[in-house]
Amino acid sequence: MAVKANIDSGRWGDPYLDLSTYTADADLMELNMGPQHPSTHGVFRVVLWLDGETIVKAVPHPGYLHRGVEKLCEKLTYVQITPIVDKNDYVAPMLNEQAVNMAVEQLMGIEVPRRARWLRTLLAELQRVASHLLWLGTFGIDLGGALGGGTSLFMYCFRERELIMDLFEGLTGSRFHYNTHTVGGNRHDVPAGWAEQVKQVLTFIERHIDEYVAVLDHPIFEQRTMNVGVIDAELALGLGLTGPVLRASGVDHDLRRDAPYHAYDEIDFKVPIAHGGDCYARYEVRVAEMRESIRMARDLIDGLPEGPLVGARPIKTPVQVKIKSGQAYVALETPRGELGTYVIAGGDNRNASPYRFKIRPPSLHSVSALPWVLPGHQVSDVVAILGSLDPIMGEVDR
Amino acid sequence: MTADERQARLAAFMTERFGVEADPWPDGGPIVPVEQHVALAAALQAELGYTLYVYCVASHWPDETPKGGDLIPEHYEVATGLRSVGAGSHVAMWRVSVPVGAGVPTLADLFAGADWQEREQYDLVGVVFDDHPDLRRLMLPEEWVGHPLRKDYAIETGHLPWR
Amino acid sequence: MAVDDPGRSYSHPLFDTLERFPGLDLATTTADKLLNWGARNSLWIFPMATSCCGIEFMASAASRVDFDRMGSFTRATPRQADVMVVAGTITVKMAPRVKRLWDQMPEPKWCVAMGSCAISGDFYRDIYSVIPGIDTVIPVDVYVPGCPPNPEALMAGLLVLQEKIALKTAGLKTVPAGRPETAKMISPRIKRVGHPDRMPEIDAAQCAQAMSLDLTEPPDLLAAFTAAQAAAKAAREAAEAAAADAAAADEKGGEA
Amino acid sequence: MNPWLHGALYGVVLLAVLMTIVAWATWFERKFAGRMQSRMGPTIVGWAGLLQPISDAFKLLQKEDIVPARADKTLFNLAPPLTLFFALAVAAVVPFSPGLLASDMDVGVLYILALSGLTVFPIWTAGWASNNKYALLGGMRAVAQGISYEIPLLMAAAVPIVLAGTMSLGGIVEFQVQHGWLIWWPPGPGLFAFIIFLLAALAEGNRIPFDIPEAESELVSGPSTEYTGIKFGLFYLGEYVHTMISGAVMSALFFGGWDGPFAPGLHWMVFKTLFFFVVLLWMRWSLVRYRPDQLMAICWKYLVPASLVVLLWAAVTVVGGPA
Repeated sequence: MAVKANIDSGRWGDPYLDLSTYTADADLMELNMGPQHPSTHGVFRVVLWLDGETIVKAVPHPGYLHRGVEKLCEKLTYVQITPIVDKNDYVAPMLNEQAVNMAVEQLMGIEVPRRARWLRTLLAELQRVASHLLWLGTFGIDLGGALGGGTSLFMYCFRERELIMDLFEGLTGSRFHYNTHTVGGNRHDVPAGWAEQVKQVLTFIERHIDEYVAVLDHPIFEQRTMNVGVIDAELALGLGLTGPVLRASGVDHDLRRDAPYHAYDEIDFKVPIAHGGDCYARYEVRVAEMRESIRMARDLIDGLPEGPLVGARPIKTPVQVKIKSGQAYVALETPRGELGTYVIAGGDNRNASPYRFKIRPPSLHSVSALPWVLPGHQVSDVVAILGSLDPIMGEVDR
Repeated sequence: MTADERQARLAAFMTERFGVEADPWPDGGPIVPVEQHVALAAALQAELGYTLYVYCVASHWPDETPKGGDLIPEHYEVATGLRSVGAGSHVAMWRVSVPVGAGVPTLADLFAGADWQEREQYDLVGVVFDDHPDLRRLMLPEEWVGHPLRKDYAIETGHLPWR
Repeated sequence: MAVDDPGRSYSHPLFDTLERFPGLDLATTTADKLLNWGARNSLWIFPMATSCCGIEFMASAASRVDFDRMGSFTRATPRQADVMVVAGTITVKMAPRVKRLWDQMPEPKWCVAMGSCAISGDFYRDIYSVIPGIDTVIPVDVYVPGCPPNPEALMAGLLVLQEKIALKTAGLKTVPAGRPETAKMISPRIKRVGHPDRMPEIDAAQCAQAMSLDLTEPPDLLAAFTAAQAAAKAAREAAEAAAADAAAADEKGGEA
Repeated sequence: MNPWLHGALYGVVLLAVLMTIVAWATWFERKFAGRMQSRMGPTIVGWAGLLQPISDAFKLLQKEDIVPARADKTLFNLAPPLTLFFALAVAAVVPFSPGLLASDMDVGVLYILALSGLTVFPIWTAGWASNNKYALLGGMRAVAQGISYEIPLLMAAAVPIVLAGTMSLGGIVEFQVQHGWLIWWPPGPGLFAFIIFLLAALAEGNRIPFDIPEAESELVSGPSTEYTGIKFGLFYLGEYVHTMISGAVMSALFFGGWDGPFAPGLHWMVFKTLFFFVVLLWMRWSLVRYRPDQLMAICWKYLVPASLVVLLWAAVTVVGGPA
């Protein structure tokens, strides 16, 4: 009811528009963007109907990276799932691992040691910085093209992101897919000298964020992003948008603060919000979040408590993790929003596998905003809006 | 309001309005009759402030005879979650159970996000959502046969000429 | 690369003209070396970046590794690229598009399979929607293993590709590399491009679907495929039996 | 000397020199962009990657020549050479030092403006003939942009004409040698005309922030999307020649052309041309691009009125001002 009223009043674009009722000056042009397109952030396809260069209707088609992860997880044991979900949101693998392990821990009633909780928080915040850096770089490419100023921004952001990758490599031995979280704790302890290195990297990045802001602080960037792709709070909530996109629409909601997990209730942090709901607001929120995460990471590395990384009864073999029955929904805040894991226990391998394993991906919800937002915008705005939503196709399609 | 207070209020609300037993409150939320699915979501959204659409999870349960019990016929279970925004954020979750062939009423009129989530569950699990404005496959190609997350779908099913 | 290549399958105005004058052979042989040098030092990349490997691909273009040093950069359109880097999992929905984009690339062209998903499907290989290695669709020249490979590994892969292109002028054979099929690994139902057991019907069907983008499973293909698999199995068993007989005969001969 | 013979000889020499410069300009751009982005740029092919352009040329030369099945073959093949032709033809009237030009036309500036107006046609032809929607959109954008920015370009170029009282490019430079560079003297109109001319030339040359016809992140590669091998190479070359020549025209119109102390005029002209080339590169690698409607708004709302005012100012200056 509410949805239909908003479409009819013209507040939101109409995803269900019947094109035969639309009268254009000339014929509508059907433009197919993707699945292989320089700025669809992976394999994603949007079919646009254009009246001149103005979009009348947009129909997104995800699923070009549908790898059947949920089906695969039904065949694997809980411990084996961790490295699989790394590949879902491949820009923030740490948080994917945490999400699945938190769900299993909740179902089994396992308490995670305090040091592991702090380390998880630290890794999550570092990963958030890395992810937002990657987003900022690719957003630059979307606006400025592969042969232009955007690429320069991209290179700067990747330069700093590499440093965080180095930190993770130092901790886990792997640059990309870490598999460092396990049921009940963490696998890899902090190596000697790592804390110092983290602090140096954080200082370096913090200094350079000011540079990116300076690079983007000019009227062209503002004209390209301000009042473009406005998502009002009501639409954002109804679509299930979370994370920076929701906070850019003026909704003060962050799972880290509002439903604390890990060690978030023990540390002090601010949640930046903006009220524009447009691409510029999303940019503002992400940059502010990056700064805040760096501050938090510094506090976390200083206050990292001593103690064991796994509980009293560490998990040695995969079949030790068995859950007879029960369902759980556990969510955490990734750089893209609420990443939830819905597990129905009691599956194959004598209850060592889930019966149904569902990942609630923030990116899928973000992308589903496109048909509501795009109508009325220009072709050039598609890349800006899609970029500002920060979708990761591995997570959208799973 | 903390999450626990919200949970207590939710339980009271659901007992009072929808006749759901508050004790014991199962994991994944109580099972609600299909007819009350939309009414419950609308009430939660409008009255209790559960405005953020979180998830829609369908699961397939084939015929099963538990030890010493009666046959549980093949059915789908659709779990839905809505979240309250702000401090003490809390997820209101409930489930509906439908036999194969019957549909679940859609929430797409209340929550714009339900559109895609329900399409995805239709695509992968095969649950039909009644009155959905645009019920097509979301992940798999239009020409695909079968619903992969059903328990009778083999994971290694081939698809010539590609695999 | 192309001038004295008798198997040149594409038309090119310059080379077509040159070939009409037989006396120019010598000149073109020399020119060929130069052209080959040009081809291998200017590998423009078409990134078929689908998933995680795509991020590492971007990292290889970024400051630390920077494949622009060896003259490679990315082009967004297949028409202007020389190398397709398949970085990431390819699904059934995506495969016809990959095939189509590969067909749109101008010859001479090469393919690099980056990461274990593109090489073999990795742990997704048994899943209904994932194709078990991109080499079942398009011929692959260089395999870069890893999950995902480090940027340095991709760089090394490109250098290997350069060596491979150089071999062509030296008159050495450059068939697509071919993934080793070890005993432990279950060979995919569909053989890689160029494999002797690959059915021509598969090629035809893949081409047809790449053009039409209609992914309906062709029913007659399924029947033919099953029959061919049965026949291949029978032939393999017969050959094994013959070999066993021969070995037995040898043994007997040795005894006598 | 026979003007035909002179023109032909000079043309060949100019073509050779210009092509060489442009080839290494691509190398320079990659190095320059690399340095801006804390990368190295080409280093492996030849010393400091100096052989990279040659390698690229040989590569492009041997690529398969694809004409899409449903493309308009004649127009498709005609577009790339035309792009390069129009870009090069402008070079005929650019004076590199006193007397060193193919043809000192009386209407040199008009000729340049006419030709640069024509440059959008091959782009549009390419976009239309490719039978590709991205190319078509790019072509349409190019036409819209070309036609709009033609007006401020013309108005801005009219300012030196009015101030110098001649339409010959050589004559304008000669005037500046005697009276001082037009950008400084008479103060005012020259400077503003130059800014307008620079913006309009950026748009005419499809450079960032006005490169909406190409716009890789939206339109893949714009009008050149379907072009392979050497035909794409011609587009690429045409773009660089156009940029280089607009640098030369700018220095001739506003910065005194070959005028400068200590060194021969040719050196100064080449130096100024390359300087503007670098300025354009600098802008390209540090800005993001506009949206088509914003681009049109800038032209019609600001540049056209501003150019009219500047032209009027110049006329007033000539009639009663310091000149």
